Amino acid sequence: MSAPAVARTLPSWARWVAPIGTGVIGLALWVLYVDVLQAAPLMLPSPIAIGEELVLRWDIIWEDMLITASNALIGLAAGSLIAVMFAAIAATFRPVDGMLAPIVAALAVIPIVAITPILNTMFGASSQFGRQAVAGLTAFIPVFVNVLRGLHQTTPVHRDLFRSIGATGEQTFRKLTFPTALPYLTTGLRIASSLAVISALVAEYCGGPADGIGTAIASYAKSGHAALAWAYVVGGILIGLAFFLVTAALEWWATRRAPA
Amino acid sequence: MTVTTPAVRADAVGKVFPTKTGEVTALTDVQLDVAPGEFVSLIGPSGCGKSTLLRLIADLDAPTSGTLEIFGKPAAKARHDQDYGIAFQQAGLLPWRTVGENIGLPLEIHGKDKRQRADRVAELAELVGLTDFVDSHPDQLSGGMQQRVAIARSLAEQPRLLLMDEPFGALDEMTREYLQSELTRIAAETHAAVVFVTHSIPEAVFLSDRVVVMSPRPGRITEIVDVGLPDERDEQLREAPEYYDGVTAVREALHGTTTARPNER
Amino acid sequence: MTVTTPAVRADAVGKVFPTKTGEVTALTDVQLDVAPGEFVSLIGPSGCGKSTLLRLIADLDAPTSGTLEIFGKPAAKARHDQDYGIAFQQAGLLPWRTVGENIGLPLEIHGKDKRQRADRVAELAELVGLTDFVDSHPDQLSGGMQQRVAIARSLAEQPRLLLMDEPFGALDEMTREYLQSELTRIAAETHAAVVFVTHSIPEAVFLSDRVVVMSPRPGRITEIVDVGLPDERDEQLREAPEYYDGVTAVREALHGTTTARPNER
Amino acid sequence: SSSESEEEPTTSASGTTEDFEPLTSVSLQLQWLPQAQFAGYYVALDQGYFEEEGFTDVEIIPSGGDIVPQDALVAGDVDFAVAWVPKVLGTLEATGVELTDIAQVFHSSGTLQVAWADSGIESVADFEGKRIGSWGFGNEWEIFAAMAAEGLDSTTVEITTQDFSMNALLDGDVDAAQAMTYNEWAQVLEVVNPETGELYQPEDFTVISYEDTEGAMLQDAIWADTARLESDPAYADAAVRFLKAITKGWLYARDNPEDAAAIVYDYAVNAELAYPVGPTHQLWMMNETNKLIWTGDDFGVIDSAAWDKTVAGALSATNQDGLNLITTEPADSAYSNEYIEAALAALEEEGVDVSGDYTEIDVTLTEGGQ
Amino acid sequence: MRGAKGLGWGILGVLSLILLWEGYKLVGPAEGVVVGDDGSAGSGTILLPRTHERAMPHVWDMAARLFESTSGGDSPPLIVSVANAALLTLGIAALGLVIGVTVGMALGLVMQRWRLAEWGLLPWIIVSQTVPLIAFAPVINSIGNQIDRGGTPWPQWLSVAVIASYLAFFPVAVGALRGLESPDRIHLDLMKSYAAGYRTTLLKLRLPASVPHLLPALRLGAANAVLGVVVAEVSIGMRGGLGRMLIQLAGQASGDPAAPWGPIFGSVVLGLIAAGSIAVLGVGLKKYRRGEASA
Ligand SMILES: Nc1ncnc2c1ncn2[C@@H]1O[C@H](COP(=O)(O)OP(=O)(O)OP(=O)(O)O)[C@@H](O)[C@H]1O
Ligand SMILES: Nc1ncnc2c1ncn2[C@@H]1O[C@H](COP(=O)(O)OP(=O)(O)OP(=O)(O)O)[C@@H](O)[C@H]1O
Ligand SMILES: [Mg+2]
Ligand SMILES: [Mg+2]
Repeated sequence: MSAPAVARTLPSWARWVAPIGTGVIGLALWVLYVDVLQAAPLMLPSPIAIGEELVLRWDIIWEDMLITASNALIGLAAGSLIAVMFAAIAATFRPVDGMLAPIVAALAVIPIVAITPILNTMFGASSQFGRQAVAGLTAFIPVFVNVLRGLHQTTPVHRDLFRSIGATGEQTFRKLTFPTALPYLTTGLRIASSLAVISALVAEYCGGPADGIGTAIASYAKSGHAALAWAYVVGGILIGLAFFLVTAALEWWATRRAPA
Repeated sequence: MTVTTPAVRADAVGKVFPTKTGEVTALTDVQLDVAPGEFVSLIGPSGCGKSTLLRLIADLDAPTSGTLEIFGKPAAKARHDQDYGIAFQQAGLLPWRTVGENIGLPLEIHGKDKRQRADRVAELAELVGLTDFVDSHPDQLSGGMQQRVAIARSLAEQPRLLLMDEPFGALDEMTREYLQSELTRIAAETHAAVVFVTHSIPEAVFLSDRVVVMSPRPGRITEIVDVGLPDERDEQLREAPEYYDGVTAVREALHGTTTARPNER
Repeated sequence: MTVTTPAVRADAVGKVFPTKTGEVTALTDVQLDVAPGEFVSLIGPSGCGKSTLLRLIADLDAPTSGTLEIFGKPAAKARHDQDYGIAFQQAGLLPWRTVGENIGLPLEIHGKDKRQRADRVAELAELVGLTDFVDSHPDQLSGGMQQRVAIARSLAEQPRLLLMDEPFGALDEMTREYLQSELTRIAAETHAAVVFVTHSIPEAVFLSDRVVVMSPRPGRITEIVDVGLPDERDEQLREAPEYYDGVTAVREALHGTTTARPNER
Repeated sequence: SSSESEEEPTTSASGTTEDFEPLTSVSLQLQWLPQAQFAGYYVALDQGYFEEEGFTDVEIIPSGGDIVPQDALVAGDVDFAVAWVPKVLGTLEATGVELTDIAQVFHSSGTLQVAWADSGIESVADFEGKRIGSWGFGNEWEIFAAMAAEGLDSTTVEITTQDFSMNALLDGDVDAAQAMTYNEWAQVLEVVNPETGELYQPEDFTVISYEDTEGAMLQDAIWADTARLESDPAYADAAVRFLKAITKGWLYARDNPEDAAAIVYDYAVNAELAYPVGPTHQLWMMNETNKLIWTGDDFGVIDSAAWDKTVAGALSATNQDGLNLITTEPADSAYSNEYIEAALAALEEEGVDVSGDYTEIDVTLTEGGQ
Repeated sequence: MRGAKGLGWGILGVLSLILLWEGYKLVGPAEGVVVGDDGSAGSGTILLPRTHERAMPHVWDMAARLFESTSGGDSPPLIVSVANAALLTLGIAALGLVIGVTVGMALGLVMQRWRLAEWGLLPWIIVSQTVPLIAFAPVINSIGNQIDRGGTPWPQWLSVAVIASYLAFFPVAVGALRGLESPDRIHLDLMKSYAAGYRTTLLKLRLPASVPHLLPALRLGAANAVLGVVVAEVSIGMRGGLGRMLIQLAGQASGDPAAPWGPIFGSVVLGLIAAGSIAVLGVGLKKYRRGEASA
């Protein structure tokens, strides 16, 4: 029970120092495990070595980051757009909701490694399309689920109000239903953003043009360049974080005025 | 319009809700006329159909029997013509809109141009005493202020009929008394007829020309109390004997008809 | 314990909340004694510190100045000794527990054995008239019934002091009047002292021996009205002149001190 | 052919008692899932050749997606590993570990680049500006080495990472796809040509074999831990016995390709719960694998010229990131014929005929390889 | 009644999807619809997918393929191999989920108990999910082998379960934190007024109140565990599970395009079973979800 009481006495700088402290401790343990004890397998290099590679090879890592990030972004945008459309249809026509339910549930559990080759065959192995499609597909799920929920969140009093002032269906959607669903959309986007990056990256690993973070990670991990491979992993994390932070900011902006 | 056309005329109105466990008769045989400019309160225990009746008048639901006329027209037409304004227990403001934008919502929906809208919003904000807050968001307002925004919104189209479903139910007593005075002032200024749902006997008496007392199972009107207080309603009145008489009259009408067993309260 | 030890003694109690935008003085210099078995209401406009004072008494918060004694002990000790029972505006029932399990929660936490617990729960359910509902879940109950469960729960440990923060605030007026009568009966039966927060003047008058009137900015006691009604409080009383006198006295005490500007309501 | 070496290894072959306890349990890490490419090892297991060499417990560990045989060997997870020479050279330089190629199972490269017959791609020189398929992960070095030998810039080709199927070629997503003679090439020929309704025919494609280019590199080899070979006589002894057993296995596979293919297939399906492409495909693979092993040289003996060619290719090749596979010559310890020669000598002593050639068989592919 | 109706619509949905697939296959061009193709390989953007057999096998071919032998010879029918592999994968996923839930709950409890822990850990927990599984699956496998060599038996499936738990723990940790913090102030005040300690409050209030948050988290965690096991199996090539079967059959996708769909269906069914089993758990915990309807 003392938790909230303690929280109040914590200085505000602890907010920033705590995660940094955790990071420093984590890095120290890592260095201890790899460099001092030398107990780690070769595949797990020291963070120092990773940092060196990151600096040394930043230009090629950056190039691949751009490719993976753009694939993830295109997938995220397209997947979200389609998800919003489907959610709007499902919210309007109940049966469609029921019809989509099993398909969405199944999509949510399809392994990326399984569908990427199929998408590559369907859409061409030499285009980035397969990756974008995979990113889109993974982004679709959380956006669809959240927007659909959001579209059902209008309160009876608001619905009554719009009816009482004789608003048309289109006006009700634009001025009530959509703004109500907006915070849900941004929550969905936030969840989808990290997933899109991860899945674009994993898709690269399953074929397609020989570029992007995922391809590089696998290539270098398999040729003994563990530190370089992990430098690429850091690149992937940076993309994921960038996506997360942008969408989290968006979510914060949208939920600011949301009803409690 | 002739003076004799009532603002609301309910003739043998009934409402039955089909539910999973059978039919619920929410209202039977409701007979009620509200004159233009008249202030009528609906009072009665929970579930007696007050809200249902109000929603029928507002054409938010359709009656299953009987007829309803608003200024001589069918309820649906009255709704489309914006003959009434409505306010609910929850203020029901859109949180992403400012106070001004909330007040102006009906005008916006009906395509009033920006200039006209701004003028009217300023006027309404003034009326409810929120001029300084037009650019605030609802979450920055107290409950009483939010409810005043909702009332301003319901007045936006200058309706001749105001429908209010426990608009002060969620407020504390002191704010409530204050808003009651405001409402009588506004109703007088706008010459609108008001149908006002409440749980509070003092509130009903303080505000109304007539108090409609209802009883549940099935919901029906059991008595209509003519309050007979002067048109001017001020704070003095709350301590006046006529007022206490009105309260006693409504209490008795109500208790005579209250059949709810304690366990179901 | 001697008869002279008050149930609650607040001596120069003050409470300041540190907030992001500076300090908020919620209470200053509160001086209050509540005698055992006495029924005291706290009334005042929103934000005047009623809840804060109650929470200090319950040791849910600590005062920043002054001293508080409950039956002669520090508030924290009284809390650990379970000297008081508490009820809030929301019933605050645990939705996954049945009515019986909710009533028995404090007993369960204090390790009373199952048998004893069952007996006491049955007794309490009887007291609040919910014997038929002990196995129901809260969501199957009306708001008034839920609030009665909460009251039963606050009585579980036979406290000599009952703390209630607007327990009937969310209920409709008729249920409210009914529960007020119930509460006076229960308070009389259990001989508990009651500190009762309310917004409603009639409620405060109907229930209390003394009404403590508070005013905000900073929260302080401005007047204590001795109601002086007979111990027996029944429905008749609500129409009695002494009752109206009490209401008028409290209203005047309140309005004389209300400094809130309309815009902030 | 016969053994040219007269020198006895420092540690003797099995049978002699030395001052160490002979290893009876060893493990071998493969570089992919069980299939006829690895027939010799499974045959040795099936025919009891390992037992004959004193091993009571031999584990053959298939690899999946990310398990790198040389890494498993370095980590000590296994005693021996099958891996391609250039990939191991890359790892050796990048990590600074030491491994030794103790037997070169494949004497020639089985890598092809397959293009449509009408594509105009006839040689590596035609790659420039084209989209070239490769599995990546180390399989691309022959392409880059061959291009480097032609003076071509590796950044002028666009590489598409092929997945496990040959659809990228069939759908025209790449101009030329990588294929192993023994596996993917057959997969292409197991597909029905929608125009004819029959399987695709070799004439439908142009095939560039890296064996014919300067990019050819040594492939499947048996690798051992260098330091352990030097310090642990039991391990060195086991290496020789292990090589004896697998030599016998591969000899069996050479002489009985049908049986050997069936043995691997059975083992894969029943013991490994792996589902390789069907029996006819395995037979094709057995046939092609035998061709890569039995080129007329002694089994397993590393040809220094081929080794040097591989090293030269590895030194010259740069990938699309502009990085080199290796920048310096590998250590001398990176290969040694000592063990395989000892094994062959011991086998001859025991009367096993390690000479002889492989006679190709005719394999008719079926749809889907089943 | 409503369940049956929902099922009906669901079946209709799946049928429409099949119809869409076959319908498009019927009318769509074999090479798809490509724009911006300059004649060279792999150029242009495909707007509509290819419809030939290798890209979009007939649904009935996929179904029929399930009953043919997995890889010719005397190998069992595909459906049997898939079922066997799915069982193994499911078992490992269950273990992965257990590990994930244990770790996730522990983190949730710690973060709820100490605000400083929440500040220190939560950002890293979020960052952890941006690290791709394929990057560290081999590391885990390798550490597992190290432990195994060190004398403590560490079978490969344990590594797979640990890798899967990495995906499973995340929603649980976040859901537990949110759930444990979900009780209303009024309930916390009530417990304080009873002078209840941390343990009592946890058992009587926080844990029961967290159920509505935990169930969706568990459902996500279960689905993630299955996905994680499949990826881990692919990555470290563990024998017997769906993951390796997926890559193995993908290897014959050119000549036998319907084959890879077997394990794909298998893993989808598995994911649904995993998520569905949480729904069953939810029924068992129904009384803790009474608040949900109103929310
Ligand atoms: N949509 C509905 N479906 C089914 N029954 C309904 C519906 N709306 C109202 N009812 C029922 O009709 C009856 C009257 O309800 P109504 O809301 O009008 O009562 P009320 O007088 O406004 O009560 P309260 O004072 O609690 O607001 C109740 O028994 C209620 O359960
Ligand atoms: N935890 C807190 N932190 C900061 N300020 C607080 C806190 N609790 C209360 N206050 C402030 O203290 C003052 C008194 O609050 P309190 O809740 O006691 O008023 P109240 O009389 O109970 O009002 P109401 O009738 O609305 O319940 C208010 O100005 C409030 O904003
Ligand atoms: Mg109502
Ligand atoms: Mg309060």
